[in-house]
Amino acid sequence: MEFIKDFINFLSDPKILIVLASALLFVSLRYPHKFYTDRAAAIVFSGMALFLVLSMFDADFRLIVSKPDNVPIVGMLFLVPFFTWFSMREAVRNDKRLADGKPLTEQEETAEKVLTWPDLVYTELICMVVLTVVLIGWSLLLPAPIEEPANPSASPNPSKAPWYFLGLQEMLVYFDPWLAGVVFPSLIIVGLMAIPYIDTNPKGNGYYTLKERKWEISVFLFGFLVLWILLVILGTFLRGPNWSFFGPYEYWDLHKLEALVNVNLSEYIWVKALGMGLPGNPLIREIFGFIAILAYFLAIPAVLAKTSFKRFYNTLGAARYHTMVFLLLAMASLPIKMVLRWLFNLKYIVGIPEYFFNI
Amino acid sequence: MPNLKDRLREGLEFLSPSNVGKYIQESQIYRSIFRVGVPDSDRKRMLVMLGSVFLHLHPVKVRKSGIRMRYTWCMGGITFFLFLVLTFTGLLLMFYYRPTLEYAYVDIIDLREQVPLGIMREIHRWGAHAMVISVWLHMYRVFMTGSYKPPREFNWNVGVILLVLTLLLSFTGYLLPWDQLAIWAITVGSGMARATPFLGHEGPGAALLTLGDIPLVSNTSDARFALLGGRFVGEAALLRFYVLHCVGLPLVAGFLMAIHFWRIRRDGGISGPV
Amino acid sequence: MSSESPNGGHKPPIPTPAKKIPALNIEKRGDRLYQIDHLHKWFAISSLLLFVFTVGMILADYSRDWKRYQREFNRLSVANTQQDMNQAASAIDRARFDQLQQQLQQAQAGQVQNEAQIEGIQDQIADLQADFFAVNQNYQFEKAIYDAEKYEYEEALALKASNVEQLGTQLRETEQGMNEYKAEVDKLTIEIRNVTAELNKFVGQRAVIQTEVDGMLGDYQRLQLRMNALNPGAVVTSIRNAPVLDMLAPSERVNQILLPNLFYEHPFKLVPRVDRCTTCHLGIDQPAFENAPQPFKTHPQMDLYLAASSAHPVEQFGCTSCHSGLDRAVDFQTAGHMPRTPEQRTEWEEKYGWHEEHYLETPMFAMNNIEAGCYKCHNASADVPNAPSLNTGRDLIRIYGCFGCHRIPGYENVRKVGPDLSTVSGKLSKDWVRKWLANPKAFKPEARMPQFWGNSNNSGTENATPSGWDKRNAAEINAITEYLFSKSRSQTLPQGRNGGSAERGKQLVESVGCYGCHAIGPIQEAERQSQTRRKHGYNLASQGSKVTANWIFNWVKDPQQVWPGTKMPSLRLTDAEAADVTAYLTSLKNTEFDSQALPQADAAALDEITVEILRAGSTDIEARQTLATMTPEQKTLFAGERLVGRYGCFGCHTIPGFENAQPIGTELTVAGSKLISQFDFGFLNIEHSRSGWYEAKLKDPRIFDVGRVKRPEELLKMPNFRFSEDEVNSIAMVLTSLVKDPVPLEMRDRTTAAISEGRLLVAEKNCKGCHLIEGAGGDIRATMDQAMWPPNLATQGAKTQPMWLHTFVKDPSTTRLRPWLTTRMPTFHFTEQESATIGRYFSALDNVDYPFITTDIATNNEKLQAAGQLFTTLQCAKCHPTSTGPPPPGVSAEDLAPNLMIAHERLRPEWVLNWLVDPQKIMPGTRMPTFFPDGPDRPSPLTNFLGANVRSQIEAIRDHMFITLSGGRRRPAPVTSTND
Amino acid sequence: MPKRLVFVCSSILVLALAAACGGGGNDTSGLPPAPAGGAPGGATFDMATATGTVSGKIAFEGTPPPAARIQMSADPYCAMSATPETSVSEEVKVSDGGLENVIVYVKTAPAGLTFATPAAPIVIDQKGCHYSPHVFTMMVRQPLEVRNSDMTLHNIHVWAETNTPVNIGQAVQGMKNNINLDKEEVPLPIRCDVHRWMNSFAGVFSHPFHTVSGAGGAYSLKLPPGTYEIVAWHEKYGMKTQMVTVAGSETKDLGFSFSAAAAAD
Repeated sequence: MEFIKDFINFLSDPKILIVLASALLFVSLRYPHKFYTDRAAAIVFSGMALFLVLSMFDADFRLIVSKPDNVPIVGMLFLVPFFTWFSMREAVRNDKRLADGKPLTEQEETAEKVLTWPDLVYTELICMVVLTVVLIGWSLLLPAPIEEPANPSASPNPSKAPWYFLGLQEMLVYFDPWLAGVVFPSLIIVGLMAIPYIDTNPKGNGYYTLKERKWEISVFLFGFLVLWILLVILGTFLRGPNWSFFGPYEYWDLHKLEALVNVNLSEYIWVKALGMGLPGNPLIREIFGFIAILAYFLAIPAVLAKTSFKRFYNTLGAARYHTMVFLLLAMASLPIKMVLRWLFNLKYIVGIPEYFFNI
Repeated sequence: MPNLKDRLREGLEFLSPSNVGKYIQESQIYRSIFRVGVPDSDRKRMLVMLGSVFLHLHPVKVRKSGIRMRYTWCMGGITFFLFLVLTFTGLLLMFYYRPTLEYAYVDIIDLREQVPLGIMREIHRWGAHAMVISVWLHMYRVFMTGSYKPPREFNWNVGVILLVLTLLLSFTGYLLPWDQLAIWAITVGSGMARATPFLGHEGPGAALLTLGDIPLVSNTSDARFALLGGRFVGEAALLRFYVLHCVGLPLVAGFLMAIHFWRIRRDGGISGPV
Repeated sequence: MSSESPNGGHKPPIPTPAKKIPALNIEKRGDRLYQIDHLHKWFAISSLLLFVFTVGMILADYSRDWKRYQREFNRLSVANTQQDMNQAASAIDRARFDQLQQQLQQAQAGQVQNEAQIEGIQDQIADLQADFFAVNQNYQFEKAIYDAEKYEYEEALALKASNVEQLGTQLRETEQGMNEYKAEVDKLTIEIRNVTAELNKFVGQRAVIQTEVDGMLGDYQRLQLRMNALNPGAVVTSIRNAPVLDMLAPSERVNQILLPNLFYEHPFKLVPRVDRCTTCHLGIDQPAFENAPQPFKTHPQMDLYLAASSAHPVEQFGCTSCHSGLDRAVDFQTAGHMPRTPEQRTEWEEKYGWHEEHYLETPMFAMNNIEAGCYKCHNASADVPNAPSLNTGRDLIRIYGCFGCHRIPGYENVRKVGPDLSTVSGKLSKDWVRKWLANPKAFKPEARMPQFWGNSNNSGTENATPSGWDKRNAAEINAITEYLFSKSRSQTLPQGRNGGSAERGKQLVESVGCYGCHAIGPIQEAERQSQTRRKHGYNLASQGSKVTANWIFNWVKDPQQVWPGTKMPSLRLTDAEAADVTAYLTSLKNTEFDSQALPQADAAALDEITVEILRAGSTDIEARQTLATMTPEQKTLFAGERLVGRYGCFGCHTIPGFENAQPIGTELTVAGSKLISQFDFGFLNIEHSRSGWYEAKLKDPRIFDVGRVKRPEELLKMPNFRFSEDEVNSIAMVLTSLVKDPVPLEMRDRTTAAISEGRLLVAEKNCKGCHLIEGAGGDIRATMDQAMWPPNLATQGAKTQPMWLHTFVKDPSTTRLRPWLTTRMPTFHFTEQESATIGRYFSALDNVDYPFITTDIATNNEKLQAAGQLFTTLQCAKCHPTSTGPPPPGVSAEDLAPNLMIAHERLRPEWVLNWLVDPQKIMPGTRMPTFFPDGPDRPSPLTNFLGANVRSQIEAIRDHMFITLSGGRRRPAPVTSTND
Repeated sequence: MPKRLVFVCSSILVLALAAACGGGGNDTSGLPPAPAGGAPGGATFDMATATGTVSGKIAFEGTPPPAARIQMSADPYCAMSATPETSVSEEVKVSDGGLENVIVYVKTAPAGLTFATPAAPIVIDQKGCHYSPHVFTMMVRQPLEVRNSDMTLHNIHVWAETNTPVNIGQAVQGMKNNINLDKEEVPLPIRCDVHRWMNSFAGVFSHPFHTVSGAGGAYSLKLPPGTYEIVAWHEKYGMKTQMVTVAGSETKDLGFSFSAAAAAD
């Protein structure tokens, strides 16, 4: 029993969890017909349910999971994979139909029109009644949390943002607040709003498909599932006091200390590589950082335009292409920074704390 | 003079259910309210849809594929319904909750302890969590079905703004119980505003915005201060969040929802293969 | 349902149009999304579910625990009322009742006979009343006009208007008219009165009987009304309390008390308190429920708490101001009840599913800890009334000197509790000090010195350093001892007389008054009046193996010489007496302790300690270098000084070099309000509450180091006092009582300054060790014969003259009250201010005037003459000597009473009168008899004096004492003013 | 018109019905029921029914300590008026092997019985600076009269714990005082603070089953049938208890023994 718990604790370390999840996602997108079948779903969901029930016997796990505010997130842990599986299964079926030239499931009924009254209105009514029942049942079972009166001088450890912002709070581990708290969230919103304008692929409008929109779906799924939902779940269940990592079965002990000694890029190069002291002027000191960032945001789009994204460049045109690549690079910067942190304990690529400008 | 017995029979017969039903339905009051009456014909089924201010949200006839649960997951409907539930329960809670430091916490305790139907608070809170999840799933479905593609791009953007508004609604609501969970969640959340580039006093570029050597952006005049109405989460923040949560954000969200529903109809109803 | 489309290829096929089916049977039509009955089924199911859940929600909201308790209480009070009704019914005298019934019938029968006359009279009355009404109305009109004109007239008069006379005559006319009507009205009222009187003759008789019957049934009917209110019938109650209807007039409702000026201290905000405890504790303020089951039991000591006339009326104080807990809660669990004992805890867990209320910062005080609630209002005076263990706790803190290291409210300027070590070399030997520091309790079990070494975190193998704990502790003890001796000033004491007899010394110690503050060895349970008063001074067991005889002699002779500022008063011992006492004390040896092996100091351990200290201030390398240059003495002294600083010895002892060092303990000013989330309970499973933590800490202060890897200098430093179980509870209670709840001034305990200052001084000087003050104290009484008891100071203020009390207290040897007594009032070297405080305290207790009083006595010769004879017949001289010489032959000292010669300058005249009437009332158990057992109003047994009038006889005796005995002065000298 | 009429009147009927049943509840006036419950309290105990007797001898082993002479020099009158038996301490009086002045009593009287308080007063006389009788027993609320037949000052100091302490001075010869003791208390020491050697002991009981051992340590108690715990108390040698059951009119012999060695604890 102990061995399994330790193994799961080991597995749920952010380094492994995120890499595994991304790999799993891309492999499943590569072979969707294998992953998104009814049988796979039955196995996965019964496995998750079993895992949850068995873990409930562990006191520490129960303590965190049964906290009233965390119950909806456990619900989301089941809902989001279910709907991912469901939409993918529909996409796989539609792709097979397209391949065989058969009409799409949606097409069969798209021509027929039905009267809104009674059909749509009646189903909506039933849906509303069912939802009210669920809400009342849920409220009867779980009392809403009310802790000690607010005390600005006694900060609990850990102090967590509301659960839907825990993704951003998790990003704080790797980026400075101005990036993780302001720039990235606005990029997420801008990125979402830009999707319709940079996705010129006419196909896939109004029906589930994967083959016809492979690129957009995989980018969106990576962004939404791994970088948002997974980080929310990670932030809720696996982050304890001092925002240090705690496995699902570990007791949240205030005194747990993790060896967190991170080094800036400038220190790596000047001190470790060149053996010199750090220069005084911040601009000179961070010159390598600046070069890296500029190269990342300017050189890569140009190179890609010539090489693998050549098709995009031609279809999208310069403006759409550059916004798309910029947004893509911004999204990719999180996993890249994570990897740099895990491998090289890299703290800042550009580190000018005097002006709060750290990347 | 008709004798008593048949007058009684006449009265009883008058009281028979169908008769009463007909009697009511023919009354002027009833007809003034329900113009169309019981929709037992296609024509009436269409008229009832057009006639009702709520139902005319939907078109009179709708594509079968568009309303398949398999296709839409009904997420949009659920979100809107949850929004209505939250408005209703929120209104009830406003009867008992006073957003001042003195009473906020103890009013929430009162809701738990002795206010009749104090369970409204639970429904409000779990409804809010459910709404956030359903909004994400709705976006997820719309993306997976590619329903953002033209002609629905603008509607997708309105949706994104509505998503952000939902998160803000939940964020402002989170502070109101004024317990440790609330104040520290908001402190962490609003801590990010401190680091806004140029507008946050700990953000990059804030030092540049100075009038001579007077810093325009300081900890008493930056984005966080604007958000909280003070340097830390205090009574001003509670009041400000209360007003945003009860009036500001719901109005804007309602307004955008109207646009959102309208554009669904205008951009060709529920998306489907062309 | 979907039709296949024939053409393959990429373009989606166009489906065939729907078949035309008549509109009527909508169910059968093709163009439907779902089958309608399919939808009906699901709609039915979900609606049913919704109905069930909604009803469930309403019922869940409706069925609350406190309603069950209110129904239970209703049953109880119905049973009580029924019992009272039966009692009232049986109390009614059956025979008298039946007799009255008959009389009632007769009167009724009589009334029927002369029915006609009664009717006539009644008509007459009706007519008269009609006339009266008419006339009265005219009179009222006339009066109204008169008032109006009067106003105008006065107005005109004031403004000297022209039409004054005219208005005057007008006024007089209307007045005249008004009076006429008034006369008529009066006439009619008289007439009506006569006629009704006549009517009464017939009816009255019946009314009288009826009133008597009602009088008899009065109680019974009152109870019957109460019964109807309580139990209006099941139907009515169920309707009143039905789920929705209960918003109108429910009989089951939340009771709450809005407290006008008591608040909760939420961070940065005072939140008004609304106590809802009486929702379940319904019988709390009704005396009828003394032995009802909880939660309905009446509050104990209703005269002190809750009642409107008590010191804590419930509408002013509510419940949570003393009991703490969540005021607005109406549920057993959320209110934060705390179990009193582990058994109660398990019982609650089964019965109520109780668990620690996690997020409640102010849980209720467990009942055995309830006195902690008193302190926040009663923090002005030394002892809180009705809170014995809280007071013991505060005394324990004064005795053990916790305020030496921790800042505790109420002990701001109390002298250090340990002896002054600046002259230790003259008093103790190094070996003794080493053994004493290692384990003080080995020397004498009642030692107050706590245990610094050999505790749970610096003994055995845990966190052990290379040289091991034993050697290390020995090295530390040796270093500290050496340091103390090196800094100690040499003190040459005069050579005392020796050769005293231990036997006489023992008698002296037992009789002169040492046992008021000291004890030798353990105090027997029977002898114990309180846990603390005979621990005020150090325990003198095995004193002989501690200090030299010469030191004891000088100390006992005059403590101030040896240690200026000591609390120990001087007992004015003569040299012989001092020698005897010294002989006795030196005979008390602890041979086993003397023969104990000396802890061996080890050079390696000393080096280790010194390096650790040096390392703190500089790098390891430099530390080693400086160590190498130091000689062993330098190392010892250096380590000794730093260790004294680390362990905070200066908290209790005055140590040269640490005169103004800051106390090292954590501040405890608001220990009772420290957030529970800020306590580190470590890995111990103790009750997660403040008292749980404090009790664990007091039992073994180093317990929280268990299981932690720490360097020696990081270890917890609080020494172990080896408190007993109830000492731990009392002190922990004091800590939980230090809350920061705001209490406005008018709610605080309002004892006058004089009394609270007096109580503080009495507590500090331990007067209650010997004397009985305010009904408490007199611990020394258990150790001596009843005759030798120090006096009971009840009514001391009303008894003694301020001037005498002031001089006596400053220097007791001046007055020869009972010279033959061996027990002596010691000289406390009171300052002017302190003795004035004592005088003010006692007179404030009896609220007599202070300091100026009159002692003139108006008397006449005849009384004085009778007094002489009275004095001899009552043979007062037999017990009260009137000369200052030794006791007359054959009479042993115990039989004698205070000397009356000095009564005139010592006693207040009025007090003597009350005293002579009934001494037992003032001092129960005194040996002074009363000569007037029948009290002052009845004739005196001594019939042939002053007409057997008790008062004048007593006054005569008093005059005799005050005037004749005091040297024949007619009127005592006018009062000399004391310079208070 | 008629149809509507029928409808209206039927609904009124229903409402009236509902209101009617709502009322009820018992009326307030009327005669109180006859009181239930038996006679007030138990009847007073009649001594005649105490047919059983328990009697015996308080034996005394060992040689009794010599009766110490009382040193009365402090008060010339006492020294002058002392008689041979008053000037000797009566603490231990042994006559032919039996210990006198031992209070023998029943620890708890049978439940439910109330006893009449005897009217005859108990008289303690202070004659020759000596209390007589030295040891006596009495009932609760029985009048206790103390007389001072000496020409000197005596004071009666009743050292009571459960009763209220009494301390009356009798300066003039012939003074009489009544003391009221209303609670059960054994032993009740009475002393004179002026003359230390004068003391006497009383036994105050709420039942009549008590006596003091007379010459030769003999005593006898008249008891109603039942089992009792008999206690024998002596001022110096302490307390001894034994159980005894007495049937109808039987005389039971119950001996106690005190030894000189065992000093009173």
